[in-house]
Amino acid sequence: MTASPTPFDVEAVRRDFPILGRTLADGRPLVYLDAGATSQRPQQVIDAEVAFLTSGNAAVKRGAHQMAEAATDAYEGARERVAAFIGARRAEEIVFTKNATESLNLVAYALGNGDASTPDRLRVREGDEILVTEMEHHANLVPWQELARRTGATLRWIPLGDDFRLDLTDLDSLLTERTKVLALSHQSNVLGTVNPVRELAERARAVGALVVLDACQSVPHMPVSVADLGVDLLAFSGHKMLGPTGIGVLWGRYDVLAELPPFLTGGSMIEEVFMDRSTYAEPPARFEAGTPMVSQAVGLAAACDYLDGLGRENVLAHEGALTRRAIAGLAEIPGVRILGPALSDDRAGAVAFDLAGRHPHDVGQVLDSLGIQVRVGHHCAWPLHRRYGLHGTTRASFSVHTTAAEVDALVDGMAQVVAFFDRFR
Amino acid sequence: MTASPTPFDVEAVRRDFPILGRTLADGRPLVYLDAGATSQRPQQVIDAEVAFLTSGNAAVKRGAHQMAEAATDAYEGARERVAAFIGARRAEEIVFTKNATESLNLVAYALGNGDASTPDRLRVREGDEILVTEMEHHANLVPWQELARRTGATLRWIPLGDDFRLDLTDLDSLLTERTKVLALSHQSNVLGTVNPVRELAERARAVGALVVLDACQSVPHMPVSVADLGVDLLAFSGHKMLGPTGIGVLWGRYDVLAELPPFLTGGSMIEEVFMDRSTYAEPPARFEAGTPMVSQAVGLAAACDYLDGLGRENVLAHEGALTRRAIAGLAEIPGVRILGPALSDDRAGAVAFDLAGRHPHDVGQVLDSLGIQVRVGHHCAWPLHRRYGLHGTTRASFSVHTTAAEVDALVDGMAQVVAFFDRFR
Amino acid sequence: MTSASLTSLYTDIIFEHDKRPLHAGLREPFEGEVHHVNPTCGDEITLRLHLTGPVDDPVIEDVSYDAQGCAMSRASASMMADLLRGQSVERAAEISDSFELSMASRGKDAGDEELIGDAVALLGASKFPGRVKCVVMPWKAYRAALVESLAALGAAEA
Amino acid sequence: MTSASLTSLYTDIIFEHDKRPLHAGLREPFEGEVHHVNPTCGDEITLRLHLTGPVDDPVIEDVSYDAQGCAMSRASASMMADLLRGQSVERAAEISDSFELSMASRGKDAGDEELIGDAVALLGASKFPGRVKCVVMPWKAYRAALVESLAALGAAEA
Ligand SMILES: Cc1ncc(COP(=O)(O)O)c(C=O)c1O
Ligand SMILES: Cc1ncc(COP(=O)(O)O)c(C=O)c1O
Repeated sequence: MTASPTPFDVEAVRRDFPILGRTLADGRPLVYLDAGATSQRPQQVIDAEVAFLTSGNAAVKRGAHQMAEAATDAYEGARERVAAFIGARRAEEIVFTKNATESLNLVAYALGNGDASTPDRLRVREGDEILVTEMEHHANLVPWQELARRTGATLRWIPLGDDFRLDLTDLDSLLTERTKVLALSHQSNVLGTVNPVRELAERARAVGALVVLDACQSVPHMPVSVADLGVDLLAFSGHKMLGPTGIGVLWGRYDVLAELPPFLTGGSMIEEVFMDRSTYAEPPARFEAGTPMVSQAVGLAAACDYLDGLGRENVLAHEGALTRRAIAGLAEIPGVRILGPALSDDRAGAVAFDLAGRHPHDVGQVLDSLGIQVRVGHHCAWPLHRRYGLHGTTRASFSVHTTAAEVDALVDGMAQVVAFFDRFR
Repeated sequence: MTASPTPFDVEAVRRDFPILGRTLADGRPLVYLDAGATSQRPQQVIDAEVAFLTSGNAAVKRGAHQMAEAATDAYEGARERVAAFIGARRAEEIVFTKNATESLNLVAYALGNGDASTPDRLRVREGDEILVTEMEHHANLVPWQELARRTGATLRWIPLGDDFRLDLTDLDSLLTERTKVLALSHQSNVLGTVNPVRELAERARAVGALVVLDACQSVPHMPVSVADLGVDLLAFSGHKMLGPTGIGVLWGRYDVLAELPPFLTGGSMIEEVFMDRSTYAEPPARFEAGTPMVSQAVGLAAACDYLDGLGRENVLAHEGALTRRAIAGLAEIPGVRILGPALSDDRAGAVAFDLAGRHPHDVGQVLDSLGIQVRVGHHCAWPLHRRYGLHGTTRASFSVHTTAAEVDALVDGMAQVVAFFDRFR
Repeated sequence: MTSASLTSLYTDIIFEHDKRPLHAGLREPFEGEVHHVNPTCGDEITLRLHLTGPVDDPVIEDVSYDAQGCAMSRASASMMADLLRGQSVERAAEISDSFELSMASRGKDAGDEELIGDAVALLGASKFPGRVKCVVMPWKAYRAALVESLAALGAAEA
Repeated sequence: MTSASLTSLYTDIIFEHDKRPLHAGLREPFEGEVHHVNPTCGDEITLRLHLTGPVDDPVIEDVSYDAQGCAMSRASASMMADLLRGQSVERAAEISDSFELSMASRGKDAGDEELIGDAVALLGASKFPGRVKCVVMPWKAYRAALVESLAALGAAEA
């Protein structure tokens, strides 16, 4: 198989990632195929953060001095940059959190925090239903279980079909007037399946349900515009999109955020504080209690620049080609079963697979000895794996710096895995 | 006034902080007296984070490959470092959060999240009381107001006296068998008052109340050992102790953490996940949902090294001398009234003051034009300011790189402020 | 040795208004009353608006207020009250739009003195993003009070 | 071209136990039963312990289990069951202490073959922090089942 032409110069991209130069045990070059868990940082992102720290660092929003103003400009500038990155209408729709998990918890807690002054659609109570899917990452499942437990609401879910897609057969009985929230992922972090978000959001809107989208695996890898999707809230993480750890994003339609009760409370999110009561600021401040992750926001903005510089369509094309190449190659390995739809338009991203008779830990160990860094286990999607009768899988995931040669190394590595374990048959 | 001898070479320390080389408008050198809001980062902290990002970055805990192992070692190593820094018995008592505000919210939410299986002392319910103080930062007040609102518990507070210390006259009627939680700060971020924590913790223990300490302004500035304090939980932020933004710490006695219900839910904090229910991991994992702030933990560990390298007693001595110098100098300026105890053993840290007839914004603006960066406003302690009949104050706060000359520049600056506004009388 | 930007911020006219604010105090009658705070510094303003004339073209009869804040914000309230009293609501909208736009310009827009008069003196603050909020707070309060007042007027008419 | 550390991890004896685990299956009678999972990979073990003899010096009559996991964890369960069956609880404590200490050594400690027998083969995993948990899980399950069993035995005696 020859390398397919890529829409940008991958070798030039690779030079931007200092970590790719390191070697592993036995002098093996690093083949990093775990971008789905966390991505690496290009020098541009590191530099942006360091430049901020060595010139503009100060507390934001709270000070009136020049340094505080510069830092506030940097932080609010990052907000504008992220808003533009996902096509948000206004910067005030962007809330910075520590990761997507916090973004999703924020929504789940806030929906339980309302009182009589909160609009009914933003208040989950006993008798209400919350609808999720069987493919969710734990981050978009457990917070809803807990909201249901705290409020007495009922959690329901859209099942997965044998075709590794959502089984929408019974959607009409799952998504009803009782449904207050539909929470689902844009793209599965295991199957690679891209869900029909627009269609589902429309169905949800028809019954008055709020739509919360886990976009952790879409925003870093394809063009995503919140204006197009029809959802109400959307969460993703900086560290999966070439940005820093410690920063995540919650986007929300402004009219939703404007009426959503607060979650974390403390400094910078208040309007007036008395000993016995407080009133709260407008969004996004209302949802950003305490000192924010300022340098990380600056780094995230640089990551947006980097990805837009490559072109989001180009990133999708590049990584999509790698996914197809991996699926085609792995299908040739005896005993390998790929968990996810075969090649199709609603499929990209991660390639997770099972090797018959071999535990993923053992598979991953041999790949690791070859320098190939893949993830093994349930990838925080335990119910999904249970659905397909597995405890775990081996997962390869790609980024802008991944080459066709690295995908071939994975396929070749799997042949070696098979040979290695065959010795012990 | 001549500079008092310092216990370490401040000029050498200053060379570690690249930002101190910058100038402000009109070419003024930077006089950064806002460390109480956020501190600056020494090169060592920046370098530690960059080194991690360019060599060891990967997802922690979730992968079995070499990179994931290296990253996990770095992250867990940072946990051990922080544990040692505050004298914790075991690393598992350290929970990483995004900031102290999250740490305090974690406790306040978790105490409302229990069910029948939760021990009564870790469950706040209707009829229970929560005791705070009138000097608290909003981060250690509003979360408790909200917990009271959600649960039906009652919030009470220890008032401030005219001497800028807690007025403990009525403590016996405030701290009773009904008190479930006593939440207070170690050192006020406005008054500089150091509270008698050990004594109060003992009184709280006698009635079975949990003691939560906001140590944001003590841990960065003095030796703090959790073993000595007698509290149950303690919160602080990385960015106030020369470390990165985006990382905070919650320390908890292991037996408390072991029975405390979770707060944020999602990946890495679970034991088993089914569609309709989940079980949760042991501490600290139970309280660290989602991808943690790995590089920031590494940076925080470097900040611990830096502070321990200087010597925490030395830091206290150095900054204490600056506080005394500032108080002595400012007392000479006509119209200046310092908010906080006069010089005494239970007083260090920030120096906040009022200039008669002048709003702190106007004071800060003139100081800013001189390159002196101080904070103005209520410093997230609105009730405290109301107690003393003020809307806000001007606050100078110091760090390891602050010099006596900078304190003198502040005092001189205040003389110029007075002269400036006198022109318009 | 005071910096140029500082003296452009604090001028005699600012202090004149700070010391002797025009139209200060809360008066009756009024149709709308609002209370605004600046959460970062704790500054507060209570502002009342009294309109007269036809509901489709009302005139600002009185702007009365009680303001707590820095010199800039107090001067702003004073100048604004003086500017807007006696104006038609329509003309007041032109004035406040023009003023707020200039304030948002980060020092680039010197302001339309024809329209905003003495309030050009406030524009020195537009170079200091941290201070823009101080200056703008009374104007935001005016806008909010106007919404209330018009609603009250409409209700009375109906 | 397989790496040296890999072949030190996966040896014939590991695969022997993985393929034909000793004493597998859940049997009666038992005093304690526990279910442990490894949250990162989803591996599970159910383990039962049957003790006999005097309450102050019991003997491990049977260790029975059902284990889901990688080759290392399954081999570990098999070797452990074979090692501990028939031992006094006291002797078993020596064995498991010694084994777990060696496993925590990051490859530095070759293990006490006198005490832990074939289980020295598991110590290849001690160089791989990510795999230590796999190997140790059955031993942790044994410890938990022991606590349960001793409590049950004490209760029966009383
Ligand atoms: C005493 C005190 N508590 C809590 C906080 C909140 O810390 P953070 O904003 O880092 O969460 C601060 C700092 O702003 C503080 O000084
Ligand atoms: C689909 C999906 N949702 C949520 C998350 C959680 O993201 P984070 O751990 O950054 O909060 C992840 C990544 O782990 C993910 O892949």
